[in-house]
Amino acid sequence: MAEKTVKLNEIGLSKEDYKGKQTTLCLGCGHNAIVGQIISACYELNIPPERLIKVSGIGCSSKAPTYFMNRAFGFNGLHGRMPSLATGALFGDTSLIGIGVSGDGDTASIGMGQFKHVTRRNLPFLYIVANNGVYGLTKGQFSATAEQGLALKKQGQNRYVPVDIVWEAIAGRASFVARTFSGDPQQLKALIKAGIHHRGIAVIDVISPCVTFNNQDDSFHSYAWGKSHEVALHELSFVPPVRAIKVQYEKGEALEVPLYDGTHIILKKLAHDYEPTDRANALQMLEEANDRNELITGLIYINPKQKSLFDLYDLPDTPLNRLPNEKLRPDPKSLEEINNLMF
Amino acid sequence: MAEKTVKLNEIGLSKEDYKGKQTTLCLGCGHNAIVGQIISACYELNIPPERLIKVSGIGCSSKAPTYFMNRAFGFNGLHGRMPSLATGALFGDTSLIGIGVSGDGDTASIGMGQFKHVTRRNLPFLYIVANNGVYGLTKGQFSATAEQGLALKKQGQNRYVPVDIVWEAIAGRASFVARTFSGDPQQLKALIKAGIHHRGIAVIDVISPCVTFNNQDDSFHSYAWGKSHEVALHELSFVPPVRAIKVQYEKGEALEVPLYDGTHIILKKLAHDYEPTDRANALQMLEEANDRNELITGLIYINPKQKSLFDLYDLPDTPLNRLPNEKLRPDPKSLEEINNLMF
Amino acid sequence: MAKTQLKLQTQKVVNEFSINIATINGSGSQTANLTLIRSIFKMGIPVSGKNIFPSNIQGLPTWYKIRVSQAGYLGRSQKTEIAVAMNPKTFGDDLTDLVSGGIFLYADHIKEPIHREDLILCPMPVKSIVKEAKPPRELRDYVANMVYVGVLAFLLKVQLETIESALDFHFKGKKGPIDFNLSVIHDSFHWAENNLEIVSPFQVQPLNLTEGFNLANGNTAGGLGTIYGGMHFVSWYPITPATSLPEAILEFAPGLRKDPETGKDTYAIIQAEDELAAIGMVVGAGWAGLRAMTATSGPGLSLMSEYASLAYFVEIPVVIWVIQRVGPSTGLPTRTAQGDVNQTYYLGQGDTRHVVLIPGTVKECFEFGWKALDLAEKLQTPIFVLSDLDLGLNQWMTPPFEYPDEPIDRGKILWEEDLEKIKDKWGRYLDLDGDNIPYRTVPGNQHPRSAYYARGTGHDDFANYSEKPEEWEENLDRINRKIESSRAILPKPEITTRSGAKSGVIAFGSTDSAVREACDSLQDEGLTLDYLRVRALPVAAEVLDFIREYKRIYVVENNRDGQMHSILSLELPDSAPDLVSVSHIDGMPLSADWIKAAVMEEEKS
Amino acid sequence: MAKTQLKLQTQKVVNEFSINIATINGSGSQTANLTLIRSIFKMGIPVSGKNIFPSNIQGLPTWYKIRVSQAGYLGRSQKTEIAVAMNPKTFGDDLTDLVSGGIFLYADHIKEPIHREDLILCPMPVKSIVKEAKPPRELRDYVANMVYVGVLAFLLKVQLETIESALDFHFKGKKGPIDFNLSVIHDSFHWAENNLEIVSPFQVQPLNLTEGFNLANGNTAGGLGTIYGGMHFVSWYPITPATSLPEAILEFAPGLRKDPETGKDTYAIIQAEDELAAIGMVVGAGWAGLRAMTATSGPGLSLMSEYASLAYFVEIPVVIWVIQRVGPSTGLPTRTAQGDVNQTYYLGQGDTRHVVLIPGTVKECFEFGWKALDLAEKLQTPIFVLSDLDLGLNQWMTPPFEYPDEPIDRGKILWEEDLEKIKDKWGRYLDLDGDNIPYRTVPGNQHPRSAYYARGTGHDDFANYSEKPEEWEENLDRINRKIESSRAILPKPEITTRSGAKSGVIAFGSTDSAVREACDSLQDEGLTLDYLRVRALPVAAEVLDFIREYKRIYVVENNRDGQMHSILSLELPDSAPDLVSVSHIDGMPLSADWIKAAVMEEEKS
Ligand SMILES: Cc1ncc(C[n+]2csc(CCOP(=O)(O)OP(=O)(O)O)c2C)c(N)n1
Ligand SMILES: Cc1ncc(C[n+]2csc(CCOP(=O)(O)OP(=O)(O)O)c2C)c(N)n1
Ligand code: SF4
Ligand code: SF4
Ligand SMILES: [Mg+2]
Ligand SMILES: [Mg+2]
Repeated sequence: MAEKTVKLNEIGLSKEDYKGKQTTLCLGCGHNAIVGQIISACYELNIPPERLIKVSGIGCSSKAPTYFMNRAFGFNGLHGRMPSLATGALFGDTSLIGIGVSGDGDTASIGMGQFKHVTRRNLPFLYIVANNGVYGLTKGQFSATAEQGLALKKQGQNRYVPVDIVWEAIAGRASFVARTFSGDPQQLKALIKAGIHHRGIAVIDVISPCVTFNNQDDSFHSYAWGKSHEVALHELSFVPPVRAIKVQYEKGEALEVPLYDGTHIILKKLAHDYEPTDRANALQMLEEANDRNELITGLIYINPKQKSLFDLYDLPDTPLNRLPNEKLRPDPKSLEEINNLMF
Repeated sequence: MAEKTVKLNEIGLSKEDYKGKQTTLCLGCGHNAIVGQIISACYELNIPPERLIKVSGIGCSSKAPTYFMNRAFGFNGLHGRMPSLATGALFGDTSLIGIGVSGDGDTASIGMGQFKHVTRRNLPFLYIVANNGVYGLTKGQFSATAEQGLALKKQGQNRYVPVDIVWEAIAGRASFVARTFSGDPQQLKALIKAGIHHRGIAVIDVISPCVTFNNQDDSFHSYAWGKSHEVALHELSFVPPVRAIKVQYEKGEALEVPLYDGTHIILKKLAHDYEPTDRANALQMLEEANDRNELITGLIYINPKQKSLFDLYDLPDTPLNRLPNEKLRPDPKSLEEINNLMF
Repeated sequence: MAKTQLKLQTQKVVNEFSINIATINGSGSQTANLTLIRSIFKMGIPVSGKNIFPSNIQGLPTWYKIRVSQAGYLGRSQKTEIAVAMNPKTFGDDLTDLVSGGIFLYADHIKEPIHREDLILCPMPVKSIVKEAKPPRELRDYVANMVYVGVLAFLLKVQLETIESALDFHFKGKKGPIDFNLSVIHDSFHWAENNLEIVSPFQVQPLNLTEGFNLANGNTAGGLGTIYGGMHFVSWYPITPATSLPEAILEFAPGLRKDPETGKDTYAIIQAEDELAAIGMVVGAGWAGLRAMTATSGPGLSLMSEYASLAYFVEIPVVIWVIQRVGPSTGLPTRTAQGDVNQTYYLGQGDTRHVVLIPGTVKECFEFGWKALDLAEKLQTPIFVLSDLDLGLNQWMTPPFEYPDEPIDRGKILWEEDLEKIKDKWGRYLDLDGDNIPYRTVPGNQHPRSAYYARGTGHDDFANYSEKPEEWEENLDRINRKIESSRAILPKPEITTRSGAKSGVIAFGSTDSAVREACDSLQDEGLTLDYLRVRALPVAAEVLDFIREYKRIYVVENNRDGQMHSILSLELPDSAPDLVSVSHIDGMPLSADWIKAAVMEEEKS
Repeated sequence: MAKTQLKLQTQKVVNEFSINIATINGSGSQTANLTLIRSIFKMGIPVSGKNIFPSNIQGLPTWYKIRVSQAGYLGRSQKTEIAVAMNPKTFGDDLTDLVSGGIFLYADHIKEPIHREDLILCPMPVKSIVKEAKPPRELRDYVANMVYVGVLAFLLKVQLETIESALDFHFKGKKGPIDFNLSVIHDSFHWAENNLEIVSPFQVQPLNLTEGFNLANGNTAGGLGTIYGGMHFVSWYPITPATSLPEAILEFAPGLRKDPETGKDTYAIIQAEDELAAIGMVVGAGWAGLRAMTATSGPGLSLMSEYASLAYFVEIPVVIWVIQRVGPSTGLPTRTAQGDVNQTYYLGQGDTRHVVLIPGTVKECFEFGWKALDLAEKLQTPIFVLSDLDLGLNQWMTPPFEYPDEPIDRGKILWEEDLEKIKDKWGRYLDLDGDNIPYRTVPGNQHPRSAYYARGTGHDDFANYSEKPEEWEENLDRINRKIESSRAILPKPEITTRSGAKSGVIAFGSTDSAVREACDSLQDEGLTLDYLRVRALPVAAEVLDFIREYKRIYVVENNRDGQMHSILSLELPDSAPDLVSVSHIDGMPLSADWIKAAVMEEEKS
């Protein structure tokens, strides 16, 4: 009996049900790892694919949504303008889960403006930046996150200081900001789960090497550099609703961050004794790590209490896109009154 | 003899020579104060008007350049896109001084992307944001810097958390970041002078009340609020080249910041004992001030050493726009070689 | 002074003249001007008011041009019979603009030279009257404007009770301001009564021609039409002269669009960070099954190009109002034009051609407001509604807004149960009905076969990525046929015929009343013209028939290059030579006089 | 197998056939393909190569289509005589596309069914040959492609020494790679020699028709032309297929544009954060007296609309290269089209109409590269150079680039001493010479009267803000006259006449060779056509004369709506009915066969 052999999650779906089209990204592209962890995370979180929408801008990274969850609605929008697309789309049915995959060019170069404004509005949305320091799809020009001095074929040396997406997200008042690495699948998956359950914008800056154009061992966005310089802030795990636990602060213990829906993020402390709840402190920590030439990964800032965009509106429980016509058009009497309001 | 009565600066120009057209801004508009201090600063710095270019985007604030220095070239560009215009223009003659006046809408709403990228490139440019929390020229809608909960005619209540221009400038790696207040002309003038002499981008976020649309006493961008909540970080003055002085750090003393051209900024310490040289620390300070509900003003961050955009190029001393034609077109021989390079 | 006056007595002109009121913006003359035009309107006399204002908030010259016309000509008149000069800066020009025999009212504290002998001069002791009234400091300038209201009331014989009801309306019945302003108006009226020896040749006499009409502007109407069209989602970025349209929605939606059951909002409005985001949001919303709209003007329209091209190609319903102002570039932000016809029609890269509705009256702004939302979802494509500053911001006489005569049309949306029925035949871009309009599903649909992946890149009938030449071409041709098919369902042109007309006029939008006036007076000159007003692009068959019918057709428009003339020329190459472009742009609404002169010029050649 | 072959012997075809090489992108077939086409070129035989690639970096189907034609027909051919199938995914299609009697080469490890009987089949033992060669791991796939080079060399009789020189060029003389690849090619050649019983009916024979020609692509030429045009400033944002133009500048400028005296760069290049910034930077630079250029494609062009409208109105010289790809929207980013003619010509809100140069050959890309910079400063307006993917990225036979035959023209710039001369008469927008082109000053000018305030809003002749109707209209009309006057100085059309032609063809850009080929074969069908290639907009008088001359003119273009056809129809309403649009778009370069068929179809009707 075939069924037996297929593992199913609590809603009776197999991993297959979470897959998308065959990837057309390069062999070994960091973005493939992100796709894989999104699939696992959603499978393990028992998310019905139809309850999720996936969006992106333009770039190799922005192709990622094609490769997971065929049964979810998706929109591959315009370069740098995924945030506005996602904002409008989620108003259609605010109960849906929104996942976006963007690139460093898509977010930090052309997309900077929309990125900052979507974080500011705290749209409930998982915003993944597949950050490789280059424009992959246009064949290897510097993106805004490329480190100063980086040398690439045809492009010479990068003149400018890089944009730090985590700094920008925090300055932009994102309520959930993390950094991780395609080479650290466990942490990546845990962060994706937490991000999905966070009510508000969850920005995950994933260092995701471009093996074709920017994977030189000494380049900041390469596998080699990541592997040898990654320092995890904590051992991170996501737990579905459990008995409420008081957050404790003694050293060595785990820090538990409760999310709005009763789920928790558990941060088991490692080398650093770090609490991701203070914006300025987070940046301080990053500066120091920079000086130590470390690639800090983990949950860098979170504020589960910040009102999400939809908390700021007074929308009905029925999704707007399912409201019956009679609820959309005021009655004739009201128009008479309006006409009387005119002079 | 009339001459006698006219005061002249060291290059023999009178204040008149630094004036522009008659202002058409509202009576009492904070932007007028900015115009006034730009005029005074440039007069006192003995800047030949022809050595300066003034640019802006669109907005009441962006009209400001019309009202100072008729003898300087100016360009009133597109909404939110002053930075790109300024970048291209200054390449024409990198020895010119560039001053830009933008608004909070022009910079923090539509202009966010270009603002972040011009700070990152560290263009030698004085970037003044006349920040009033509203769109003045379009008659009083919320701008991205309007505080959450602010109520305005026709607009209802502002839902979103504000963009903090100083936070953004620092996150964006601007090398000179200040905040001041139209109601504090002395500090404003000193900062303008320092900004002009800083080799790199100098962002000054000037709280500049819109008396017509957003000057309610309890509104963050009003005169009343500013006057009652301003806390100066230091007493700031700008001094032309003097005998080199070692920077001293004992309390109570003045902190001297030397700029690339031998001029100095002197920061006489006040209540706070603050050094504007650490990005994360600056943000920490701002957070605390926020909690105390203070309007912190002064020089918040500076890094005089950061390479400016033009330091990253290898341009001739002759301005590009004055290069003789023969320097622009390679000789015929070279083209033969090129043709031979083709298959 | 009196003597000069008497010599000037021209014979009485009733209900046919224009008043030009010159003030300084930010000085609060708006209330005075509205009071004046409303009082005249209340007297049953057709009247229109046009605000000629600067791109600035306070201190620059502003004019308010009131046209009184019992003949019902409410377009801009080039002539001014009465001038009110409150602004020293423009005193000279205001003086020269007056017709000979006109009345020149001015605040007597303005000490500018007056050279003309052929006018009825009327200095007004504004300051002293205001002083008498003892207004609170901050109200002083503002009240000063009531003085000319009073003086004009006396000269033109405007009924004081209509003035009262105008103020009552303006101040929503608040007794304080009503009485105070009224008293100033009375004082001024009596001053005039007691001190003016002049008799105005221009007067108003009560009629009943405004019964069943309101005074309103197109942007308010458009906003209301959008609300009654069942809009779900509005994203916008402020820009003159479009701003007041979304602001009308902000004002009226809360009262009209709360779900009585739940008390919740049945819509959402978001002010975007710019137009790139505004269009991105409405496209996202339209994709997600929301009736979404945005409004902008030329500069913002440029920023919307790329997403418009995507929406056309991905087939997403959105409504985009374009309130035209003078371009190119930032141009004259507070002046009117019809210069974005081309850009709107072809907006975006590649072979795009959009559906454009063109209201010509305030009533149509309301009507197209709701129709656009239906058409967008029916055709699954962006619908542009092309208006302009003159129609959008100025005061027009209009019949009451009519309740939609058709139910809301959501177009071909498939929900779970629908998908069950059509089984696996469905594909997002599969033309099941042979009408070039495929069926669509929207996010939230829980059917396992409902999802598809939208993209601006090439795709097959099932929305799969495709670079196949034939698939690209078939798809793009189908979209073109879809747009072509809209000709049959878009608003038909409005045609006015006269017996014996050999030539015709084609116009569109806000120039309607000026064109009608021009046609009348050309008739007097012996040139009979039939008139067609285009109300949508691509044009209906009726437009083509009309063009074929005449040996010569004047295409009148308020732009430099004759953009509509070009569009029509391409529709019928054989008739192209018969189409004569009559266009110009200087920031002012076209006047009947200009149109007439231009046409007669062409007739000569 | 041999038997089938012999039965198929068709008679010999020399130097007139096409090879379609199907591989997987990222597998390094580019080197093999270039080697092949260069060797044939070296043999003196006209040849062209077109890369049909996906919008993706690795793993998807790619085709390289080589056309050998001693007749010099180098546009895309619809027929394929020889197919090389290295990609299992497209094996079937590649098989069906072959003409009957064609040769089908394929890697013998691909085990796909082969149904056709009418082909010469040639399985190649790719793996074993590669194995023999013992390449380093990472080079394996890459080397595999050399196998078909060797086998084709044998079948077509390509000279091994020309292959050697092709490799020598490719690897810039580096012995290692040259020898290694050569050895694989030899091995394959000998394998074929010893194992193939088939004789190819298609062969190459040495000629001397490529002497004095190079192989190059349009983007490299455009970049070099820009460098020789004295460009000061480039700002750009990557986008296919424009990217390689700025990248050519990045590659060549350092060697060509260092000031020998100071050793400094006489130019600056900056990669902007997006196209909004790229255009903003070049506009700022153009204003500041720099010869500035940017390059983009459809989506980026949309983002440049607003600043383009400003540059037109403020009269700022900039050069904008538009390398067209398939739209609307993101469309087919790696496929060619001519669908942005309209958007480019009218880019921006309001009444804008731009000057557009349209190169049709690689040589013209170089020429227009420098000319555009002169014209921009001469006319003080944006100059667009409209190319496309086919011309920009593919390999074309071209005569060497010609050194500019005119000195650099900076247009009417006034420096300190110039201002001294003309005293106070100067105003930025004052038309001193009556040629509609005012004089300009640029920042850095130290003359106290040099400064002016540039703005996208209304202004008078002295650049002061103005909302005056007449000043607005006069200024905008002057700008229009300026653009009109450019007709006389822009590149003239290229006209090819044949005796007895009653009809004509008009085309532009990359379709040139396909159109010429079509004209020849239409001639054989008895239809004689004169041919005009438009090289600039607005069009020259010669274009209008040409149109007037024939009772029927076909306008051939690679887009859906016949955009050039529209533009020409508007130029001459009386001739509009004579203009027949022949257009389509599917991502492929137009072929002579398609053009011929389409024209003959029209002739029937
Ligand atoms: C408006 C616009 N400009 C330029 C492009 C070309 N383009 C496509 S993807 C891309 C950059 C992608 O870089 P990134 O976002 O880092 O994604 P990656 O490919 O590196 O994963 C660019 C510039 C485009 N599609 N649209
Ligand atoms: C592309 C574009 N969109 C919208 C506008 C309309 N507009 C003009 S000024 C302005 C806002 C100005 O606000 P701010 O920058 O804060 O300047 P302020 O007037 O408050 O000083 C807007 C939205 C425009 N000119 N261009
Ligand atoms: S080019 Fe780089 S980013 Fe794109 S798919 Fe390949 S590895 Fe990934
Ligand atoms: S509206 Fe506001 S910002 Fe504009 S000029 Fe007046 S006070 Fe200043
Ligand atoms: Mg990238
Ligand atoms: Mg503001």
